[in-house]
Amino acid sequence: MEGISKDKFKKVPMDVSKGDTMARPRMGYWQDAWRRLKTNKVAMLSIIVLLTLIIMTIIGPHLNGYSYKTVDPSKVNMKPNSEHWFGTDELGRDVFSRVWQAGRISMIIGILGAIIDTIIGCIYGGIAAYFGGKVDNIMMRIVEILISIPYLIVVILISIVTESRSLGTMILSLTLTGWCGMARLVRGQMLQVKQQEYIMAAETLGVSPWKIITKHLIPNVLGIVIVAITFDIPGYIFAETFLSYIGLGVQPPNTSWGALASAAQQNFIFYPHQMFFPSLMIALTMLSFTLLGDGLRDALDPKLRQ
Amino acid sequence: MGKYIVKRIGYMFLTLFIIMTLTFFLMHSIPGDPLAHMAKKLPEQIRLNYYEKYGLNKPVIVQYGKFLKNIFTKGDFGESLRYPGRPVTDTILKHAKISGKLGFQALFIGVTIGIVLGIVAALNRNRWPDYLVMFIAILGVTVPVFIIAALLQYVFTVKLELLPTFGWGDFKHTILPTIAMCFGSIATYARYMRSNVLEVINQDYILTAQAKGVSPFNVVRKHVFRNAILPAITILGPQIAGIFTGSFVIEKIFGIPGLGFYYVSAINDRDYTMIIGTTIFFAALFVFSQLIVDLLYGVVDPRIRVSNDK
Amino acid sequence: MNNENLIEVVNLKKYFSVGKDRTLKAVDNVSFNIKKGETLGLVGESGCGKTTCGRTVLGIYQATAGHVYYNGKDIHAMNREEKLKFKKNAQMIFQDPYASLDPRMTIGDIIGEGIDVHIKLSHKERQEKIDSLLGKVGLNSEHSARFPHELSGGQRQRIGIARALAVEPEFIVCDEPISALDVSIQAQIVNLLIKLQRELGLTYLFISHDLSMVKHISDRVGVMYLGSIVELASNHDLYEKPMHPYTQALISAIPIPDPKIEDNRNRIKLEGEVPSPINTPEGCKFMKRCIHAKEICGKITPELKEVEKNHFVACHLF
Amino acid sequence: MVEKILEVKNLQVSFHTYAGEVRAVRGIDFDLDKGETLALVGESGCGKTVTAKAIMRLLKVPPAEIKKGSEIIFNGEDVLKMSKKRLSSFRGEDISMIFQDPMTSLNPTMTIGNQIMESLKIHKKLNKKEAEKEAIKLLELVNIPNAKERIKSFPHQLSGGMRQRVMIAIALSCNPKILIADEPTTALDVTIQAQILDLLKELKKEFETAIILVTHDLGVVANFADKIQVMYAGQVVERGTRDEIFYNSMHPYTWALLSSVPRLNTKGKEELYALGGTPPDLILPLKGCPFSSRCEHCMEICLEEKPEITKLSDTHSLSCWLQHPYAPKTERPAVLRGERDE
Repeated sequence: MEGISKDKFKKVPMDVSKGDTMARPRMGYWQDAWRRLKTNKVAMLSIIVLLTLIIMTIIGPHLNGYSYKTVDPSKVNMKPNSEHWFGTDELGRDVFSRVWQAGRISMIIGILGAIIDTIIGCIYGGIAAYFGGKVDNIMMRIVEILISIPYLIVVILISIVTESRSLGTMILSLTLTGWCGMARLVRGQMLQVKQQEYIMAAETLGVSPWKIITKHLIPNVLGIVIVAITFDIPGYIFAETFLSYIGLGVQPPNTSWGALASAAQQNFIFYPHQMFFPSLMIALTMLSFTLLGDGLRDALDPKLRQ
Repeated sequence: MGKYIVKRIGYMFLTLFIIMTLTFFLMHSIPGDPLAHMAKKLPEQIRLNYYEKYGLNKPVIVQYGKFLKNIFTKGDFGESLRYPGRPVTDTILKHAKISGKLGFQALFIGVTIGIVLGIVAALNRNRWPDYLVMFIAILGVTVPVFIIAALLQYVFTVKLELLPTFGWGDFKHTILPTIAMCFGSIATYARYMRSNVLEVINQDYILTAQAKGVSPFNVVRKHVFRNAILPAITILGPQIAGIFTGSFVIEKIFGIPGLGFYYVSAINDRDYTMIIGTTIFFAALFVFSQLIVDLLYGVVDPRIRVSNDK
Repeated sequence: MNNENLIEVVNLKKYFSVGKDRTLKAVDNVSFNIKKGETLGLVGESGCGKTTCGRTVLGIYQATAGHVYYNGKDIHAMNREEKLKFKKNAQMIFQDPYASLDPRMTIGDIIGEGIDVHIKLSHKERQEKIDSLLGKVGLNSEHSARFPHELSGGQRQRIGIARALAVEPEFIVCDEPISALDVSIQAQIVNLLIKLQRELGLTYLFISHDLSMVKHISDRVGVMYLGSIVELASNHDLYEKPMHPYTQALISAIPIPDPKIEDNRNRIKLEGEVPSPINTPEGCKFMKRCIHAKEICGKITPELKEVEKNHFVACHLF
Repeated sequence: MVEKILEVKNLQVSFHTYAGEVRAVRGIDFDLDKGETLALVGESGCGKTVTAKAIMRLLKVPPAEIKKGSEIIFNGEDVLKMSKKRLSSFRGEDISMIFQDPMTSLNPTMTIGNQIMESLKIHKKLNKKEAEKEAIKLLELVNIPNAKERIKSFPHQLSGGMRQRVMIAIALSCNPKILIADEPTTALDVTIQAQILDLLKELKKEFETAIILVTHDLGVVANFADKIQVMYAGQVVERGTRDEIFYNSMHPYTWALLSSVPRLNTKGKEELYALGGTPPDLILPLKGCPFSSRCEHCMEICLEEKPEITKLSDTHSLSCWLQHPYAPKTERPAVLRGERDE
């Protein structure tokens, strides 16, 4: 203690503003979420797998020179080989090309379905939340009733009624009540955001309702909606698979992963590869979307933000 | 509480009525001859007789009235269009028993195992049991049920030759379908319970319990478990729905003469009366179980119980 | 300070319906006025309706009955244009520094939002104005590109103040602006509010449950209990000679950071807890906990009356 | 003769987070005598609650880590080395704790009676009937009306003040030697706060329980604590008896805490004494005195070296370079001096 020089006991002028300077680099909400997501290895791997799958569904059917619908009776039920990478089916069609062609349909159904249900759900839920009171009450009662009808039964009924097995009617039947969940979610989230003090602050400032919706409500609901979309896409792919299995899916020559897998299921014991590849793709897609959704939820969760 | 129940039951009937009406009109809006799919080719005269018998030549609205009257007075959904003389109601009741047995077995096992796995995972967070459970859970929600069923058949009947592939009879026949069906419930419940337990474990009252000197085992048993499991009742509804739809596929794969099996056949055969009847039956069962689940939750959770009293 | 009333609140009521036949009388027949440049404090325990009162005064909630006059104009009967002007003149600072800033907006945009509505500025002028506001509340221009989650509670509360100041208001409702903050940060914010009032001639309605802070910042103080003002007096009178039994109990319950005073203090103990504000019966709302309760207290609701000069009490004892 | 029942020696606690190691408690020592009340005072993040939880061994390990070299000795027994079984009897029987938020610290799906009876059954080995009788007695002790009916209530049916009374009943059910109260009145209204403090004082006399009161509010401490320990950034900056801290404190942070609270006897609208800046980020290594960045008496040495402990009396000590003989003479702020004369 004696060794300390007396000079050290000079007063240092206090710089209060120093405490208020920012040490960390600046980072926006989405930037921050993206940084978080990037550190999540599982989610990043899921993104890579999904991108690969999507690219393959675009270029895959043309890669090995065999069309997905060319029937070749001389090459029935072949095992995977250098010619037919994934083998052939009971009509001698190339499974590799078929898998990617089918993936195209499955992906389109998944993504389009999710987009449609998001649009309807957001508008419906948004209107209910914005107007509140009686309007909200009636709109939500309707949703409650729709939601209490078993989803797949609705899909089955619509599929039977429309008779056509085109992509359009498939998506129609899948989204007919599929948007209800999204509407509920959006409404709940909107109501929660609406009660936040920053909305009240904006109202006190005289900000117009339209601006409050576009600048506060929508950006704050967006994160949750994005997460919901990533869970919805595999939901639709799953539902389509199911429909294909009970014979209400897309009709030949068109095909989907569900249709491929259910067709192969009859002869699974003898030709497991025919079922293996479409099943693998279904599982990979579902898995990636689910894990990506989990990752996104964690990345966007404001509770974890520091 | 009483008022609440009455209100809920009112909504249940409203929903059912809407479903009946919708199903009826949807089925009757399909163009073409409803008898076209009959098992045997019909001579013209007999066809007309059938039209007369089923009332198919009357205006739709009259048919609707008769349809409602028969349901409400006799619980009668009419006769199968494909197999004349076979009443739809009888078919449903006969085959629903089989589906019900299988479904409840699967639901019970699935929920139990799912809950146990979820708790095990949460208590071993970020250690191998957690990763294992989450792996199973992810597989359960990402692999379609018919693929699981096919795999099970392949392993247990083709390779190991332990169990029958097909048919319905003794307990042995129920093993594989039950496993295949409960996979989804296991997965959903494991995930759900895991996050619930993790949430409850971080609550202040767990600290209180620990501060009281409650042993770690009893903290889990008496404090964590009850609080984490109560909300799990709410997701029983969708699980029950999942069991129905699962039965459509499972019963077909394993050749089980349950309601799902007949429903899918009816769809493929365009047996409209059968479709209408079964759809309404499924919907009713679903709506009813949803109601039971909601009421049950109200009974077991003291917080909700009281807010309903007021 | 001149004697002109900026805010006049007359028999204001705000009821919420909470289910069949159940009304929550959050604000029940409240009257007061605030002079230009003055700070009126509003204290009370949780659930006494002070926050609802503040919000109804600003027109955020529609009043169930009664009037709020701003510069002589009833704010609930204003046309669109007047209403917008009122929103420029009357602002609010919120309790929760976390919930009151939009997490998706930069600090600059949060502060600039009001400027965009009321004051048309070029992009450059706007940024300059934001920077100068940040300076005024003790932050710097570096903060304007930041997001709320990057700031501490005290800093966020400063942003909330800057946002309110951006539209150059005359009147600010401060709704528990310090209760979520640490002691040393509370002092910073209170000092800032006092400084701004001096510089800009602001009028405050300061709502808080912290009696010592309210005393520190206010000129006059109103005490609320279950939706009604039970006592309203100058800062000094209220704390030196509280008249209403509730006020007396409340003041004697404040812990004082001085052992000698604390040791020799005679506390007026208040038994029981604040009853539910739903479907309150006729009569004095404090009766059940009051040691002086008489028969009349259960029958007639006492009116707020001037017992001494500028000292108003709602109690049958006076 | 004073009996020492708790000794904390060089307690260091860290949390391992994704951003790095947060050193929440950085080596603190203190003793607690039988029947005495010790207050840990400081702002959020100063490590007071972590210290309290560490004594109860309630910190979750990981992310928390109690560093090697830390010792917590209860009646000659090291708490950090207790077996699981001993720990169960230690908690509840020897020491117990009440928490800040009475709304969340009771199990929502269990009746309050059962929650009180739980610890009676564990520690006193009472059967159900005896436990119930005892629980009713305890509820009466903490002034809950209709105790017989109330034991069947669920927590959400009670108000905040009532719940905190129930928490106190649970904590005192087995007559522990030490009660840790972590901000027991912060979530409550003033009038209820006064009721709870009075209750705690009464019970303390009756049971001769030593209390560790964790709080940020010096007003609460003034007529409650025997000794006070002021914490900042995981360290104890000043400690002393109640009067020493209130009337003779020498650390600038204690001054700031004392003078930033407005007094009822001030004229009003004067500027309050306010600290600038915010507490340091505990993830960073702290060089010198942790308070230096906000201290208006900061000297060069404060930025470089950690101040040593200066003893002013048997009970009063502090860590501040202003106590060094070379340091310029610094007076206590006028606001604080004024009060002493009164």
